[in-house]
Amino acid sequence: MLSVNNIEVVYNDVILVLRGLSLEVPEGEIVALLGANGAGKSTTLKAISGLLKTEDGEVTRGDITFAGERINGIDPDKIVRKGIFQVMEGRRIISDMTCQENLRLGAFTRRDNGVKDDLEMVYQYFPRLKERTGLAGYLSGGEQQMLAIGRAMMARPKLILMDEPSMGLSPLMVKEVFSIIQQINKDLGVTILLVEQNARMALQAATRGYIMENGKVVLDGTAEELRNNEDVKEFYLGGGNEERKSFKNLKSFKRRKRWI
Amino acid sequence: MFEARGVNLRFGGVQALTDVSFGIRKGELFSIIGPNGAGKTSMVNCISGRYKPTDGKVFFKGADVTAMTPNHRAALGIGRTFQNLALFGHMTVLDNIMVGRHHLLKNNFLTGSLYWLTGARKEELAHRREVEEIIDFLEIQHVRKATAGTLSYGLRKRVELARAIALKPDLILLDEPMAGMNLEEKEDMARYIVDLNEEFGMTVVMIEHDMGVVMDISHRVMVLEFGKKIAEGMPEEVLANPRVRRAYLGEDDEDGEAPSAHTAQQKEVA
Amino acid sequence: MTLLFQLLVNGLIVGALYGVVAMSFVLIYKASRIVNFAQGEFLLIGAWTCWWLLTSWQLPFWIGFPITLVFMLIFGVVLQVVVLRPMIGEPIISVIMVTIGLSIVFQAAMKWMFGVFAKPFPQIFASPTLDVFGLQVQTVYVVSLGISILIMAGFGWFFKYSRLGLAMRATAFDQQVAQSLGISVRQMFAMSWAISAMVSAVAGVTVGVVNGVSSALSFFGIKVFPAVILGGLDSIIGAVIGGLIVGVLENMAHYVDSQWLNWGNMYEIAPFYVLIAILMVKPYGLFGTKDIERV
Amino acid sequence: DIPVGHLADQSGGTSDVGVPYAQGVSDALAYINSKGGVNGVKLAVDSVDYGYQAPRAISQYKKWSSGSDKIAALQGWGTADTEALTAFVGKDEIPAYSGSYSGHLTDPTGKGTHGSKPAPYNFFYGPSYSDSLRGMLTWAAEDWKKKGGSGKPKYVHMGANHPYPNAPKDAGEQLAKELGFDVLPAVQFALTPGDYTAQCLTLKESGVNYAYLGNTAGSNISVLKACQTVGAKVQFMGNVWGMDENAAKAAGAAADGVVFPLRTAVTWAGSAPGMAMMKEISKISDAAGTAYRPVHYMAGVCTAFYMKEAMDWAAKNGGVTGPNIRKAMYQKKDWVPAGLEGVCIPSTWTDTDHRGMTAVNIYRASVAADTGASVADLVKSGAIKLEKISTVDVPRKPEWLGW
Amino acid sequence: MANVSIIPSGDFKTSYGTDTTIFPTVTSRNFAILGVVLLLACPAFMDRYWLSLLIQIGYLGIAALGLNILVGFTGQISIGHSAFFGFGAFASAWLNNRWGVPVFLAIPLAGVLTTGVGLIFGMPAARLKGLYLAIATLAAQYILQDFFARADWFTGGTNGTIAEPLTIFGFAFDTDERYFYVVLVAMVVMYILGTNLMRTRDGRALVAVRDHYLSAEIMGINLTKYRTMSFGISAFYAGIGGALYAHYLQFVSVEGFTIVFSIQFLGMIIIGGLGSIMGTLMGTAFMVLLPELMQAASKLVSGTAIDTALNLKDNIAFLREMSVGLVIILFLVFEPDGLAHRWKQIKAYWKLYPFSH
Ligand SMILES: Nc1ncnc2c1ncn2[C@@H]1O[C@H](COP(=O)(O)OP(=O)(O)OP(=O)(O)O)[C@@H](O)[C@H]1O
Ligand SMILES: Nc1ncnc2c1ncn2[C@@H]1O[C@H](COP(=O)(O)OP(=O)(O)OP(=O)(O)O)[C@@H](O)[C@H]1O
Ligand SMILES: CC(C)C[C@H](N)C(=O)O
Ligand SMILES: [Mg+2]
Ligand SMILES: [Mg+2]
Repeated sequence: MLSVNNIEVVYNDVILVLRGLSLEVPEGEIVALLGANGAGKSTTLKAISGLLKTEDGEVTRGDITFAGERINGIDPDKIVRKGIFQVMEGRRIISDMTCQENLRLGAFTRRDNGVKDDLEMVYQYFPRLKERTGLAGYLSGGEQQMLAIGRAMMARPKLILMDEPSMGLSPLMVKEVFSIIQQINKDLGVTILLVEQNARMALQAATRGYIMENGKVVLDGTAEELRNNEDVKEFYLGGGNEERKSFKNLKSFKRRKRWI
Repeated sequence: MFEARGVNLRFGGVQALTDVSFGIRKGELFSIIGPNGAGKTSMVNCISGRYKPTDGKVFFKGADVTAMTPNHRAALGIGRTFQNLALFGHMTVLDNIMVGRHHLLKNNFLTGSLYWLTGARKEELAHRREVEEIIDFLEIQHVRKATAGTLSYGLRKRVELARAIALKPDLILLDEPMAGMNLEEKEDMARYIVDLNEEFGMTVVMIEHDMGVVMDISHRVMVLEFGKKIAEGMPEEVLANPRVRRAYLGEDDEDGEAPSAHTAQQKEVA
Repeated sequence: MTLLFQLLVNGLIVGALYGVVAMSFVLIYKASRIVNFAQGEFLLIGAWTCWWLLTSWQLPFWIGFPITLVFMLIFGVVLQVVVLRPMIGEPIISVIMVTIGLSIVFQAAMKWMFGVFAKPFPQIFASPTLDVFGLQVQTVYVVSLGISILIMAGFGWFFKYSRLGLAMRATAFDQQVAQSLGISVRQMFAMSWAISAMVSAVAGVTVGVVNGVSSALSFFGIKVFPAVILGGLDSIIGAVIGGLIVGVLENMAHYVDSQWLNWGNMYEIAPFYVLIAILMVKPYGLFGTKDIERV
Repeated sequence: DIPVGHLADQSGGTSDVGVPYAQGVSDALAYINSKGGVNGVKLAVDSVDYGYQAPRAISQYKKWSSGSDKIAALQGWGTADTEALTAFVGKDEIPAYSGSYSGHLTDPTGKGTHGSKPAPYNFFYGPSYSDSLRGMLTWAAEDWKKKGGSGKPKYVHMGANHPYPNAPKDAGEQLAKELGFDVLPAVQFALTPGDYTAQCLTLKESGVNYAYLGNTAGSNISVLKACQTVGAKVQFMGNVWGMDENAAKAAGAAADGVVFPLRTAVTWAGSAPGMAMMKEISKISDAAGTAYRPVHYMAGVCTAFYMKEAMDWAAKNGGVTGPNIRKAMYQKKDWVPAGLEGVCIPSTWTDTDHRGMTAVNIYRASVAADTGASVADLVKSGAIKLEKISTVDVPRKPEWLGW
Repeated sequence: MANVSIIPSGDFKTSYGTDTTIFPTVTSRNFAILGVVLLLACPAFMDRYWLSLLIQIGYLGIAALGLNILVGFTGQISIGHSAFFGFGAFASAWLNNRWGVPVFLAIPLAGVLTTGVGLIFGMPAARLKGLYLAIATLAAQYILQDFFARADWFTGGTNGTIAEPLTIFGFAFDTDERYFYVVLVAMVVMYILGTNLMRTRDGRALVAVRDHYLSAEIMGINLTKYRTMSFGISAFYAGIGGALYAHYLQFVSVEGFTIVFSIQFLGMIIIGGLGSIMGTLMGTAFMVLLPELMQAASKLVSGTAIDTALNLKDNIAFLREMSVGLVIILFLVFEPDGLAHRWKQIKAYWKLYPFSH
């Protein structure tokens, strides 16, 4: 459904961030994209959704196709209309509007009459949002995250790009969010490209995974394969063969895996 | 070191905190956990002075600081990081951290302008040296001169921590320092926090959702739910509390498993 | 006493006009956070266009005026597409500076095309003045008052309830987010500029009919700043109320001045003193939304 | 060549009167060149639109006043720039002819009793703002008597709190008191058009009989219209720059009856021996010869020609230099540039008194209701008429020098 | 590794001292010194016209730097800068005329007086933000303008006031050739002071307030103090600039200090680059030279075939005005971050040349 072929991304005409990145997102699947801070995960998503443009970034090489159509260089709003919706990193809700207005905006591109029902559906997933009638800016961090995901559901896209949806959520909510992600995927048939730091959860929910480092994909495979990969175990899932190390005792030494 | 007595906080119709009292001992690593919207950040805001409790009092180092502005509290020795990044986006990383030194520096707009004549240069350089130490400590040398706004999320969090450390606070408040980090990075971060606490002797208050980290490194934990304190104590004690497990970790009571952070995370997704 | 009363009525009538111009400011601001320094020139362009249609083409007002409005709509879109579109995503202050540049260009262009002399409108209404509570008032003021109340009510609804209105507000809040929601920032901007240009033209024609058209008419653009701020930058209703307040204030200040103080230009300055006083109490104007201060 | 600098406001805030005046100056200078220039030497005129922005005028002046082709004389315009340049032209010895008629520019020695500073190289053609107002007040006092008004007539000064409208304020109010007016506190209104109903309502309320309008045409129109609307019956007296054919057209019936001083002996519609040459000059920029020229155009022509004649004399008496031109200005008494007889009004400058003219020709605008047609047609059809109603010889009192 | 900074590649710093100099590299410092030396020689070969433009760039540049500290560095928009500029002009003239303060002292004192006024009108900054604050400064503009026209004792009312030329030990700086040096010295000093300010504690605090005032406050920065102080500093610069202007023209009239002038100041710093000290100077030069350039261009056109073909005649003035506006617009469309930004990119390009990525 979505394929990214060997793209290069440059910010401000000088900073090269992605160096020949490729990945595939097959229809109907959940694909996880993992990687260290600054590896370029968010940049990849922005390259797909076209939002790169708004940050002085540019895809300088390679191409991105969605449903057989080349979409690099297209304006972000048109890409949304083609069915790709990004849940941006850091929630990015519209803080001077109410929850409901935020959700209604999620459905901006839709013309059908299902908006009202979907609103109810979102409230069912996140009952909290219905209770908060004030401005969204005053919501707690986690509540804002729920709103951001709810907004994506309202758009009913073909493909959702999620940038760290579990960030800042309580364990309970993380579970809920992941189950919702899987539900969306299953019930609504939405394909999902998921950027996550919570590798454990991500690889459980996903069917495939990519691990990137320094702007390149360094490892990929089915979720199963990745879960069983020793390096992934050690550096992303915590605790390879032995018992998980306590955070407390990591003190004096420092490990760092570089994949290249 | 710090004490909250009957803190209430209300925003219009929302009761963010209800009668919360607790104390933090010197040298402690104190964690606050709780579901989203429980009022954790609000509590930290009451400590740092961003919010004034509608009711109740907060004490720091024995003095009532309830009415004190945030900038004065900073000078008294309270530093913090933010849940939603709050760096000075257009400044370099170095300058961001130097801002942390604000209350330790003496030069002002007059002496600063006359740089060479008034000792401002000497002072700036002396502090620069200390800042560089913090930079080394957090291993962010390579982005020292980069503009903070262009860094990736994880690095920004680290710069924020550096900035808070630069204040030389006695009490440092960390609002979800590990959100958005992968395991490896969490490990680094945990190491920094433990070092801060043990080697620099800072008292740490941390909000964190990763139970693994919370359990492993904190000395005491407080749990908030709907603005009320529902538990406080040693990590194991708190985790054993069924109410906490239900409300926060989402476990069923009948689930007879031994209380452990990882089980919570490892549980199959429904 | 009658003087005071008449001044009050006059203040309300002129204030309504300020309100209309203020409203067209707010429209652009609400969609793009841009303060349009070329707003005064919009008035001017609208006034000249209508004047030209009425004098050179001898069209009756009831045809010439709607054509003017349509023209202004198109003008707003074209302006946005040609000049402001490339600026999307750039720092707001740079865009504000562009509007200053635009005002320089339009000012000169209008003088070039229509000359530097004030030109009168042909007589439009059968009776040029009406009696409002004992005060003789230009008919056109009363008519524009009616039009502006309609426009105002329309926008109030638009921004609160309509899908496009929401989208416009979202765009103003954060262009990147808006785009990620599938909102075409370009369309939103084009729309807001178009409507704003059109609303300005109503005010422009009104002032033109009263005083004759000349380049100096664009001064209205800056004169309504206090009204916009008083009401709260992003509030349509606020803009209108702010306009009314400034109108009344000017007249009251003039009254106080002429009766007791004799300082001369309280008329112009008093609104600014009051503005500061009100802002100190209500930092976001009377109806403006507060910034969210949450960390 | 004789370099001459010409500062004009064609695009700035006073362009409504600046354009015709500058056109007059330009045409006149071009005409002079077409007739062989000054004593056979052509004028090299550099016309610059400075948009009524003093700093631009100053840097332009610096350009002109330095180097080998330093200008011999300057044709200037506004109050701010003229005042800012006063010290410079004095030092550089460059005669500056301006469109600003402030009283204190008339004091070449700085000995005036009202604190004026010396302005030895400043000249203008026409009565000063103060003298114009004195003339109109004198007329008003008689008018009041003639009309059989009872009691003390009420006078008020109106205008923006700016150097230009304020220039004659004190002088006017002082004389008004002496003439037996009841002088009310000044009423202010901005230099831009706007709604001045409030001002008119108070005029009406306080029963003002005579009001001086100190602003330029644009804002005066607003006042006239507003006062007409609210029915304030006031005899308005305009400033030289405050009323003209264009303003009368724009204000329509509201301008009916306004009096104002005219700097030339006739208007474009009038006839005088000098009008022939005036029309020739006009053809420079209007080959068809159909344009109607407003009063400011003619004032511009006269100003340029006084300079030209002074240059003629200078050329024969030591060369066309600043000091010589200045000296030339003092050579004749009650003179009119050759060829413009009956148009320009005889003027006299001396090295102690730059009040070139103290005779004030007062005109009244009469305007019919509908002013839709072009100015030329309106004047032709008589819908707009400027009628002379009086000439007042303002005494050349020494204590009024520079005030 | 510890001291390698990533900005000036190829120029390694060996101490924190050399890493905090005004000029990032030795070459750039040498260029700046060379520039000043060249400027010192200007009066020898430039005519008064060019000198007067340079003088204007000088005093306007000083005032504009103040505005940039307020707008660019602290993030508080002001549309009343020309009023402070005017206040400085009047204050200096008044100090000299009324109290006999020698001009070379009156100029800095005028700066101090203006600072006071700036602090008063900066008080709303304690509560107002963004455009609300901007409009409060608009109020300052009108209130001060009104004050100028009214305060006879201070400004000479609407007649204006004379300002004596600057004299030091009987040597009068009353020609452009001489005054040029006064302005040059003042400008260099004020720019160095400004640069120093911005790289020390209070300067950083100002920028912190701009970028994120909530966290700035938590970092121990007193928001009210710095917001207001920024107005004070900006007014100081405006006052010095205004005073220099007064003694250059030797006459101050209330007419000049209008909102249009304030907007021009804004134009200078936006075009130069907000938050850039050298950009301020570039922007000032741009705004001063642009109309002159257009004037020259329109001179060239007038009388040529184009002129007659299009029948421009007197309309050339309008075309010129339009092109001034157009150049500003085009400039911003292509370089919305200002001249300083472009300059940086050019430098970055050459540093990395030929490997631009
Ligand atoms: N607007 C920008 N301008 C310049 N550089 C940028 C910009 N945005 C991102 N970068 C750089 O691109 C690199 C990749 O950033 P990106 O945000 O894609 O990382 P990430 O993988 O999402 O990291 P994280 O897990 O921390 O969110 C980083 O080094 C960052 O500094
Ligand atoms: N300034 C404010 N105005 C109004 N309501 C607020 C404000 N700040 C917080 N709240 C409300 O108070 C409640 C507690 O918020 P808080 O941010 O403290 O939660 P939290 O425990 O930090 O949650 P999370 O883990 O999601 O960050 C939330 O419901 C939020 O909507
Ligand atoms: C208004 C103008 C025609 C001239 C006037 N003297 C002035 O101030 O500038
Ligand atoms: Mg990211
Ligand atoms: Mg929180």
